[in-house]
Amino acid sequence: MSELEQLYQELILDHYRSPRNRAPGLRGEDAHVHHSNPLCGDEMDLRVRIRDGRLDGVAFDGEGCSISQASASAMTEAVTGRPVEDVLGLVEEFRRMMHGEDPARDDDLSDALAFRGVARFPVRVKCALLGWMALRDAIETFQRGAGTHAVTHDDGGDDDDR
Amino acid sequence: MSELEQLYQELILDHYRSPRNRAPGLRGEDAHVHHSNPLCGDEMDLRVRIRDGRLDGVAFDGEGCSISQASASAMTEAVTGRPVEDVLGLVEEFRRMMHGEDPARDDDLSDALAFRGVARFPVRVKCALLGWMALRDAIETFQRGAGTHAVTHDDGGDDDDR
Amino acid sequence: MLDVAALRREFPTLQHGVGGRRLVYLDAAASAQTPRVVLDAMERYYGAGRSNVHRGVYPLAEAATAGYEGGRAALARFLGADPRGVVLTKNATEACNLVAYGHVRRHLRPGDAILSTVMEHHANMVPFWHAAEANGLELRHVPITEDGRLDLGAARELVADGRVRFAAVTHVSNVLGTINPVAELAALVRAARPDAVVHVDGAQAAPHIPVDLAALDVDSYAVTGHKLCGPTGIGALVARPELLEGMEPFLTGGEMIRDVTLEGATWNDVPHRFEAGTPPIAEAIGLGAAVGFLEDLGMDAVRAHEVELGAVFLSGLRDAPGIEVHGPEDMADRGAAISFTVEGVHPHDIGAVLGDRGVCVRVGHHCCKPLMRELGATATVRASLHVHNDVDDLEPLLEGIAAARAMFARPAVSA
Amino acid sequence: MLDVAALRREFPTLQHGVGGRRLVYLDAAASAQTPRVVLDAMERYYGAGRSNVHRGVYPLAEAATAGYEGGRAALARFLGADPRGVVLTKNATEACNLVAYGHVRRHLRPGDAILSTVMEHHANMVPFWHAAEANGLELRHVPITEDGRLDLGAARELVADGRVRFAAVTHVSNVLGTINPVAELAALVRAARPDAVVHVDGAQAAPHIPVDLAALDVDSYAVTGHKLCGPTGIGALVARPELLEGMEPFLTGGEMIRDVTLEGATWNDVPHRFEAGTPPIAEAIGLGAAVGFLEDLGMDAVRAHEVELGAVFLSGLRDAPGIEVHGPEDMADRGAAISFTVEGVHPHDIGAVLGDRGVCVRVGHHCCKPLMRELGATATVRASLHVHNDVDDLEPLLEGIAAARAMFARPAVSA
Ligand SMILES: Cc1ncc(COP(=O)(O)O)c(C=O)c1O
Ligand SMILES: Cc1ncc(COP(=O)(O)O)c(C=O)c1O
Repeated sequence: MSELEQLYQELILDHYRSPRNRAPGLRGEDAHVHHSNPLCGDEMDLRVRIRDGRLDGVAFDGEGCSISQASASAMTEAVTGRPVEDVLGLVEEFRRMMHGEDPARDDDLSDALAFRGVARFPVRVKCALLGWMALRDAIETFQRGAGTHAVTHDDGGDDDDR
Repeated sequence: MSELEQLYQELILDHYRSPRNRAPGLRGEDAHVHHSNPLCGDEMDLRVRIRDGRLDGVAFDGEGCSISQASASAMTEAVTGRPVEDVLGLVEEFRRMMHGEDPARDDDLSDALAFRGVARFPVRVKCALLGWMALRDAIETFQRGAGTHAVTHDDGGDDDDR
Repeated sequence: MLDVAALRREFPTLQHGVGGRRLVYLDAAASAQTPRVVLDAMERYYGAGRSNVHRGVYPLAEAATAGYEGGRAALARFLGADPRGVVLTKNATEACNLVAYGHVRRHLRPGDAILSTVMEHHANMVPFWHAAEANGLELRHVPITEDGRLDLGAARELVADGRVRFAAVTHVSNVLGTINPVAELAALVRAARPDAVVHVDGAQAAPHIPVDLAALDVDSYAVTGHKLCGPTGIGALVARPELLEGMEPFLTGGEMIRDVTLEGATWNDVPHRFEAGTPPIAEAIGLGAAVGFLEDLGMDAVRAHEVELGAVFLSGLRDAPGIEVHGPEDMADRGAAISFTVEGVHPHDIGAVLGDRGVCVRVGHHCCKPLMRELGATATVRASLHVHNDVDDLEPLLEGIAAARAMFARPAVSA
Repeated sequence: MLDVAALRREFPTLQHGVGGRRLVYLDAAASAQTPRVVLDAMERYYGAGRSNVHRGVYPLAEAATAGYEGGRAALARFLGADPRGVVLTKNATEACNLVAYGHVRRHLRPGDAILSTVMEHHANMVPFWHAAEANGLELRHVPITEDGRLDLGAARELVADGRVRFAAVTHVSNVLGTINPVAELAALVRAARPDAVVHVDGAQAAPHIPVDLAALDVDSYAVTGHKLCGPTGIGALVARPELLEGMEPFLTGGEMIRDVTLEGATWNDVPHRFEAGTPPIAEAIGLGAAVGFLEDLGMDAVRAHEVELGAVFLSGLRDAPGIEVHGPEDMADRGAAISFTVEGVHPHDIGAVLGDRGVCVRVGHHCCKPLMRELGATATVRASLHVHNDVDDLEPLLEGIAAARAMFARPAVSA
């Protein structure tokens, strides 16, 4: 497999072609954020529903390259149903993986583990992170009690890649 | 002779060692200008006395390298007694010579002709021009009737070298 | 016509293949490749006569000064300008900022307006917005027509009230490729307001079309070295010396002052007044060699080559399935940059697949977000041509696009 | 100790004699010579992988980005700083201007004061004066003692009223050679005003003495590539990231924005927010190689070499007739630049005679006019040392000075 083929392996292409939890709305949403990666033109709306401290539902929508779309899709599967603190830990896990570190929670990352190879393509790291950073922001927005519709323009939270 | 020896030929060194018309004042002065070449730290006071349209007397004083001091000295000899318009022409002649052009009035330039070689040392051109540009300024100050003590900070009038 | 096969040998980077394939470099609009002669000129400076400029009295320093000033003179000659109007900067962006800080912020006042266009690169846009915000100026943008040209009728209306005192317009669009009628636009601006200053972003024009500033009759013109086959780290603002005379110094420090006391400073002559600190010496020498290289080819020949090759690329792309090309139809009105989108595939994915095949194109918004919004796209793919490209570069491009389509085509519903 | 004979072979310029004599380069304080390894690193970029940075998705562009960011990381490591605080500029002058525009103009108000010293280079002086004029700030200058050190007692009085909110001080003087106690000065400034920002000009320090910014505890530090054995066209402001976070963008354009609409722009993260336009890519790569070269030698060894050699030069000059050396007595308090004047001979004439003999020194005011006035000189001669100098360089210097004295000695009356 060439490096590129590794990047676009079947699992990723599958999430891209058949995205999970991609929808323009989410019933009973508690927070909604809009993130964009202006350097690439990617845009993402992300909505979360939180019940009893758990991430009960998540939906994303928007435009972007295969990596950003597939990564968001894989993310939704990995995080749904988990306690929010655990979700935030997993976000951090994924972020560190994008910086080339070995992930410790392989099983929990599930399909998201397939994005490991993206770390070798620095300009694509932002794409893979887009959904995850939006998720973290949505949870924090909820935790701050900052209303349900925070809209931010951001390209990766405190992430220092470009 | 090395290039440097040409630059510092006997005639120039003689003007440097025994400057003509170097004095801190000029009896009956009509204009006095102070010029400096801040890039080198050279400073020059130049005084003129003008009678019946002629440059009746000129004196310079100040601090500077051998080239600036000698050039001013040679200048005073070349210009004293000439009609001011003629002096301005000679200033232009000298300025052009510093830009590498062949001078047309060799005889009138007199000892100042010895500075021809300075044109090959771009950073020294400003030094050789200092006295000449001060002279032009002093005459123009007089012509404007702008009082007798104009003081300017300038490093070569409209000259575009540095 | 250019002998492209011979020319390619002048560019060291093009001698390296990518995974056994010929490198197909279609990104000169982002940064041009560097010919050997430019590298040699810089190597000579660093390797045989390195020194600082403008004040040394020893021979190396005099040679460095001559080399640096020679770069300025070469650029002036290349653009038909007065060397006294050439301020060497670090890139075109600094050149635009210099005008924004030195002229716009200094001379424009509330009630005055700035004319710009919706197709400007951020470099020729944000500095003026920032100045407009600081000084309370109004911003007006010339819209574009369907085929990506400036709407001059609209422009005429925008200046009609005589309040536009400054205009910033690009000579050639880095996205659409459009060659703008800057002389005409300048005339139109000045007809409404004779003392208006017209600033042109020539970053994408100077490397590709003959430019004679004396004939264009604009007030200032920004260029950047790395697109002119020169090094990184250098650009220039090429202006009428009188414009510079009236400008406020912007970067201050050594070199740009005439005298300094603890009470204040007096400024040096133009253009040195705007070149604070140790300038990009090797870079000026390299830029001089680069414009010399282009002059030796002849800018008419460069332009003729790109017109011919551009037409081949345009029709090749238009004929391929699923590709939409932006910008003017005809090469007569456009330069060497061709932007397009591919149905159902994000530009990033196109770029990655092409890159893997040794085909280098740029994808994204190309620092033209407002234009992207006009085009209704978040990003485009851009293939751009220069002297080292030939028709053999088209096939790998089209093949790569086809491969990307095959890979990323989504079920029709989500396309 | 350094093996200077071997080291000299690393510098291409030093392989060229001048008129049959060995080149005696005593002007590293103006611009250092460039070792082969730096030229090779830049050549690799231009010749094998040239492309623009930060947005390309093809391999060349990714390599260029990695190279550019690698230069930033190398400089951060060299100075003991956080890479997020490293803004790459075109020279130290731009770095000082960045602080002046981004911080001083933004945050200081009438009633606030700036502390500086009389020994600053114009680069670390004029930008702050210009800002002071714009914002109505008071300027205070720390005087120097007889032997060219900062008068810390006077400094303490100058800050006592708590109005000094910004201080700009050089780490090593480019004229006197003095190494200033910047950590002590910073502490003194902050004792009077805890939120004061302390900016240090490290242009002459970083190439010569070990610098650990974490230990120095200053807010920002300016360096310049061409004095660090690196290329021209690059410098840096190395700051606490939090200082940068609070700073106003200064140059605007591409790369430094996050989003742009026709209504306005939002800025990118630090440090990118301050790097508008195509950055000096080859230059960053070259700078990375240059600091790597110095690290390989070891900055402790570099300093030890210069201390030893400096002592030899100092006593050689002091013992020669008619020479007055400025600055501190002892190498413990001084760096590698030695300024002096020669009785009865103007520095220009000294410089020209030396230059003719292949001895390169700088003459003039060294962009420190206020200091010149303090010293009562219009200009000085400066010999400066670096890793490639050895004791053999002293004799030609002294011989040339003697020759100049013989040539220009005037009759005693006018001397
Ligand atoms: C002490 C000091 N500060 C600042 C500078 C300015 O450096 P640059 O000209 O590279 O901006 C210099 C160099 O001339 C210097 O010696
Ligand atoms: C049209 C246009 N203007 C300005 C620029 C800015 O040039 P630089 O990044 O060299 O400052 C570019 C290049 O990206 C451009 O394409």
